Amino acid sequence: MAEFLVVAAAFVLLTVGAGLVRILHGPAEADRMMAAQLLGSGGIAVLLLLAVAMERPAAVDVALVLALLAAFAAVAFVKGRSPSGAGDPEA
Amino acid sequence: MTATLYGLTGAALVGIGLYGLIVRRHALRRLLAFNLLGSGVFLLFGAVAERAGPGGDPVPHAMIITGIVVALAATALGVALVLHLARETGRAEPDPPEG
Amino acid sequence: MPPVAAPEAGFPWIVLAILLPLAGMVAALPLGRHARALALLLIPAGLVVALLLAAQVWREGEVTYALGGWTPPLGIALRADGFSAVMVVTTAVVLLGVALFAQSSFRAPPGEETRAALLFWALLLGLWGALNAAFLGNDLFNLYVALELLTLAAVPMASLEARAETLAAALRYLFFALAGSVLYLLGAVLLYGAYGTLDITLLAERAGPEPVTWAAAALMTAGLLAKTALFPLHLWLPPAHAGAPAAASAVLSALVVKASFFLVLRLWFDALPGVMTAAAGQLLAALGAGAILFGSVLALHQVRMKLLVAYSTVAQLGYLFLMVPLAGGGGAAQPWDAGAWSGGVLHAVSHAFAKAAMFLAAGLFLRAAGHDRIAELRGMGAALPMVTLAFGLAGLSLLGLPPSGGFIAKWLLLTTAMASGQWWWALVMFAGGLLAAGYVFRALTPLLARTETPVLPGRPVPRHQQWAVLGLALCSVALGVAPLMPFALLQVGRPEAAEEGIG
Amino acid sequence: MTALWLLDLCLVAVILAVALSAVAARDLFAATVFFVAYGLLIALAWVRLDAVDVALAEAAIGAGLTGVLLLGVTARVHMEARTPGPGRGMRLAIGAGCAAVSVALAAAVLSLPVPAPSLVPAVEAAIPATGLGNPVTAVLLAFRGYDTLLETLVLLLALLGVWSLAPDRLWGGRPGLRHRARPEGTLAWLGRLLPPIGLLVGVYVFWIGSDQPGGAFQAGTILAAVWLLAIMAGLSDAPPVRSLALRLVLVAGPVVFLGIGTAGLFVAGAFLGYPPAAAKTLIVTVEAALTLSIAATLALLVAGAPERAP
Amino acid sequence: MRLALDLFTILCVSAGGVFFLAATIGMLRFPDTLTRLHALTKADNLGLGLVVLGLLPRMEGVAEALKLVGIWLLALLAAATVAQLVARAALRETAGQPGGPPR
Amino acid sequence: MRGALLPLLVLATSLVPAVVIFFLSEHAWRTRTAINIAGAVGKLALVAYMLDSVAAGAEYELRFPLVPGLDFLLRVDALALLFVTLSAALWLLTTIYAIAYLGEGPHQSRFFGFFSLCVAATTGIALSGSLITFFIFYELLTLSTWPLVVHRGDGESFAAGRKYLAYTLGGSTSLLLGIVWLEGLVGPIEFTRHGTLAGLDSATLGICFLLLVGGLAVKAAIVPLHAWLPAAMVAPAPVSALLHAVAVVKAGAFGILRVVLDVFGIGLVQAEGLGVPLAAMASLTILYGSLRALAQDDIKRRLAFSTVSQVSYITLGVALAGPVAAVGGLVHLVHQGLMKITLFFCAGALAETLHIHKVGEMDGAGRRMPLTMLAFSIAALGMIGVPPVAGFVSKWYLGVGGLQAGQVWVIFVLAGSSLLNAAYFLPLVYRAWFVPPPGERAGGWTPLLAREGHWGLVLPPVATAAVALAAGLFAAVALSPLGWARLIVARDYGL
Repeated sequence: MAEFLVVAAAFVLLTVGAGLVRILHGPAEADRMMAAQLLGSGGIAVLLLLAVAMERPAAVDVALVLALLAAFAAVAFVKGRSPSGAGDPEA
Repeated sequence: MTATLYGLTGAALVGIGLYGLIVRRHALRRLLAFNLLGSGVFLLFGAVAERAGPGGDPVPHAMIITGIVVALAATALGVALVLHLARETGRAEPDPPEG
Repeated sequence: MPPVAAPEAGFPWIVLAILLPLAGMVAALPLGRHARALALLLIPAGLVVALLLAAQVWREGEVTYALGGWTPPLGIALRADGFSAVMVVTTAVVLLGVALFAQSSFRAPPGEETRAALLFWALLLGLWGALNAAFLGNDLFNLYVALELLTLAAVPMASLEARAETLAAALRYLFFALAGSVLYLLGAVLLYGAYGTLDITLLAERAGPEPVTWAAAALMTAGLLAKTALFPLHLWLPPAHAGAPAAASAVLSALVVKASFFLVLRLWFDALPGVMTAAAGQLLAALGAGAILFGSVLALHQVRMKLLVAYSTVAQLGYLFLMVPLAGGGGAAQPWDAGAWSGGVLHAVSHAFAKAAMFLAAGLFLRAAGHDRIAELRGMGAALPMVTLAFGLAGLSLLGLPPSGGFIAKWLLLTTAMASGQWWWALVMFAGGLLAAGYVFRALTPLLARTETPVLPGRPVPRHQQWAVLGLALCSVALGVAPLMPFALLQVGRPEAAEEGIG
Repeated sequence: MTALWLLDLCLVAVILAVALSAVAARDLFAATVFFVAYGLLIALAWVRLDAVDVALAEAAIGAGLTGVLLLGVTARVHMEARTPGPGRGMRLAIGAGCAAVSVALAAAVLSLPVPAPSLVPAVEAAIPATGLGNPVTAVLLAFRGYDTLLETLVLLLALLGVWSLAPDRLWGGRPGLRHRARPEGTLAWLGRLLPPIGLLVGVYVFWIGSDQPGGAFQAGTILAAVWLLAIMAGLSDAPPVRSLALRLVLVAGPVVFLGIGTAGLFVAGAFLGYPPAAAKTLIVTVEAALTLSIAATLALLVAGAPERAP
Repeated sequence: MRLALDLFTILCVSAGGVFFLAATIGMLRFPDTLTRLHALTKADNLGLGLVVLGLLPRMEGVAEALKLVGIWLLALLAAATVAQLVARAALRETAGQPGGPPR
Repeated sequence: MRGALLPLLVLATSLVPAVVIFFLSEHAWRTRTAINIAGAVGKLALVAYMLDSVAAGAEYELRFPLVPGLDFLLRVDALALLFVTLSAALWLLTTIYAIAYLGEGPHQSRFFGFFSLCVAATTGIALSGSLITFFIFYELLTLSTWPLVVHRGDGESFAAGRKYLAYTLGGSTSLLLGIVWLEGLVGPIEFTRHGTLAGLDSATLGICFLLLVGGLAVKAAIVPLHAWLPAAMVAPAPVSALLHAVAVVKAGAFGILRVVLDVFGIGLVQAEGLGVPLAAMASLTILYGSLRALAQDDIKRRLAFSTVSQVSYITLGVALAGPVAAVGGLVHLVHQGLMKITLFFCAGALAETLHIHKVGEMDGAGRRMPLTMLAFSIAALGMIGVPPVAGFVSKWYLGVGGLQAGQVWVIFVLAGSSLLNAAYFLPLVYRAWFVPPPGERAGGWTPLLAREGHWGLVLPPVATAAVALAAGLFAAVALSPLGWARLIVARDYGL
């Protein structure tokens, strides 16, 4: 079973990793940002799979932190793109 | 086995970071490169700790955490400096213009 | 292994020497506008602690202290030998002079807190604590943290005036310093991987001449050299040191670069005594020689006084590295090692005093004239005779001419160079001395020039600042008159590679 | 287990590719995003290296703070470098040099002795005296507490350094710009929802830290991140730098650490020593104060120098 | 029982993997920013959800399982808000460009 | 070895005034003068006290370890006392002269501070008991002289100052290299009789000798290392006196004496054949300096080249490596000082009072300033070697010494230089006394002294001229310079 989970983890990792090509190509900054976001979800999945496969329950906490902070980079990004750098991104 | 692989990765990252630090001119790029370099060192240290057996050696782990936080502090200072430099001069590189 | 608190004989001055400034830095933040008063209180107290520590080392020999009662390799030990004690005392004395100088320039209006007044004193205390931590640490990783502490205190000091060029200089300084500490850490990691400890004393027992150790030593040395600004890694130093406020420049140039130099010696002589090869020693010295010649020539070409002084630091740092092959790095112990060891360290100390005095003097000229273009400082000697005298005396020490600490240091290095048959380093020192004469007198000449009308300082220069400058310069001269006590203190716990005595 | 080996290979390959891209990418923003992605991948690597404590710290810093710090600044510093970098030949030479460093390091890694020397037995022997279950916390707070003390001071100094860049007339003011977001918007909603959860997670990570992976640094980082989120969502404002309360929070950790450390001088016979009976209580006290200070310091480090008059 | 649970895990995790693959393909192949965003936020959260679901039976206690679900919820929350915010940023950025919305 | 404090006290009599004066206000004229004179008188008194006991064979020594292998060593032997006595006496007179000369000029505290420091350094040079102590004071002298050379603060002074530094620091480097080399081989070198270097091979000895003497030759102004000296003439007259008679040039010559007599020892110098080349260089300098002096129109420059020439008599004396010649060299150390300082005092007074700078302007100076010119004439005749002035004694001993050493050519050098001396000094004396002053037909008889300048400018040259005369007349007395020089040589040769 553990073997399977690890293989699955490797698969997810490779998949989302391939998605990172988008960072290179863009063209919009939003595209680049999204690729990182995809890696975030993928990373959480990999961590969970690993936590079970390696029997390291503490790794779940790492996933928890990742999930909690998943939106941060994107928020900082959209904030930076607002006209003043600190204004309302939804304006 | 794992330890060696990550150790080698750390070694490679050190080279990559060093290259970026030397070749890049933009201060933010240099800060990124510095962080890559640093994390390569930490990874190497992690590999060293992993060799101690299952669970790893906690002493390097503690040192790595210290190192990561220190690197963050330095990066924050660097970013603040770049920000003010760019605001004052419109340039984001510390080297004097050539010629 | 429960806490093996083997309480050391006597009071732990060694802990207090680090704690006092750092606690001061922490307290400075909430104290706000009283930070200056706190610093002015702590610095004399710190000098007393430093002297007591030196006395302890003098009486009882090397002092070690296992923090928290956890002995190495698990815990961290502090260690003070003669070398550390000398450096700790030097630091305290220089800081006392600088504080005396700065107490009026970094002073907030009553009842108010200003940026520079708070931050200067807080950073100064932090810097001081970092220096003492670096001089007294006996664990390579802990020394890494101390180095970072030093960097993060020093870089803001260099850009305290927050002008465009100081920002760029500080950023460049930061990059060099960070790259340096990362390389240093990398070496430490390899050592841990190979020997399972980073305690210097234990490493000395375990480390042998193997490829891993060489790689580690090379990386750590390269990192430390970048922080010491040894040629050709000196590029960051002149703009950073010249752009800072005078008091900050003095501390940066006199002390901060010495900390990483100190660690180079710790590494080669204490941690890895059996590892260094003769070729490595010669290479370090060759870089030192390059620094002496290159730095001096550049100093000769500077138009601004502060840059001239900064380039002279680049040059003077070179001498420090000449001591490595002379003091027995990379070879069996020789009868002259002690002389070279003491010569190098005395040079570091006397340069600290002299350079602090020079930067402070340059700051006063800048203040009085409103600029520091050397050619236009004509007649300043008559306006500020005491400062000019101090500048001259400090220059004397840089030239290595008697009677000054610089002379004794150079004499020891020269005689050991000849005695060990490495006469080529002696030639470099001679050439360096002549070049130094060139730039020191180039700076002095306009000061002494007579002008049609007496020059009056644009802004008054307080008496106490002049005394501070003169005091530091006199310290550097006094070291040439009475070096015996520091010399003897230096022999306490001197590393084996440099054992035996001359004469 | 060969599957793990496969996973390691994949992870290492992706890490190296991302690192290379972060250095090589032409676009500054792309490089920054690569770096954010890199931080996340490295957190995975730490789990693989059995260093969950480190993974937690890396995740919190990499995903939370570095992202905010760097992505925020790329928007404000968008100019490209004007000085041309080294020419092609020079770049090749530098690249070769760096590769040589890597190869030498790799050789050094391969030549490390077997069995690996380690301090595991020493830690196992000493940890009962601390009453802790997490050896990393024991190292950080007890065996090498001095390092940790200095490290908190590094943070404080870095903050002073950042503040030192403020213009004199704005001294004492609030860091960064005032953030705004429409009250009914998505951002404000997130800003209201996440901080309580983040607080909970932070306290949890701090609390389990004495026995399981976690601790003051990780918790402090998480708390700093959620505070920053609240600031970015316009729900709270960064406190003015002159505020005494803020300053007391900033120094609380170091002060408590120094205080208990000094007390150790008299009670346990050594500076930073703990009497075994009270060790755990004291350590947790220190950790609590540290968490608070670290959170405040990190958040303000990212927030930057004062930009608004007090 | 144990076999059934294993089978459940394998099924869910595999499906999750497929969704991640889909998300990536969408990310790489879709023509413009907004459609890519579309593909991404839906697919990867579904993928993560399936992985979480597959792992739930392997948790040691209820608390652990709840933590797992919590993680998924947090990720969902993040994805939802990020999609909103990034979409707006993308709109602003690409406005007026060929292939983008009118300014 | 008694009275270890005595050498220190002698040093302090000028060192302490130097330090105190630096911190005096520019206007504290009286205090400054009092301190200066008190220091000078005090030093003379101490020296006089020591003369007697040293003559009786006593030596004073002060040893103070700086670092292992580097002792600070002061020792008063006969040779030291010869030089100290000269510089102490001349310092007192120069101080009096300088106070009068500078009047109300600016930067006086700086001037007198460095002036005293120079004398302190010279005293230290004289009293040094080891090579390294000698070097310390030698460098102190270099550095404390520079501010005096550039005292006027104009472009010309700084050019001269630069030249001075370039030469002297180059010389010091060579000197230090030689010291370091030798001490690296044999350990600390003290000035004990008959040298300590016997064990070394010829090549090393030769190179070290070259380095040491070459370094010292800069200050001793031996050709071709002399160019700084004429350039330094831009300095005020008291500084010239200091450079030429009291301190700098003398320090170089004295150093050569020490190296030949007490480091290598005359025996070794002779055995290694090091003396003859040195003597040749000295002779060359004597002739070259005289020739150049002949060509100078400016009085001070003429005197400067004359110094170049005259100082090398000292070197010539010891280089010939015979006892009689050595006596000649040693005694000339004193005699040249006395005569040359007289000449400079007079030249300064002429320039100050009558604004005479060129040879052509000397007409009738003797009538306008008879006392000054009388002193000038005595000194000039002494320089030429006319008996009974002191210069004759030196030349006599040198000539006899040359013959005794088998170097007959020395006679020709001496004769030639004397002729040249006469050629460039006699016209000055002639014009002063026998050519009427230009445009002074009218004007009645004024009292003798009223025609002179400030008394402080007159007394010193008259005094030194008188002493120079006396040194020649009473050369046979035991405590005369000649007597003392013979004592030194007798002790050195163990006679």
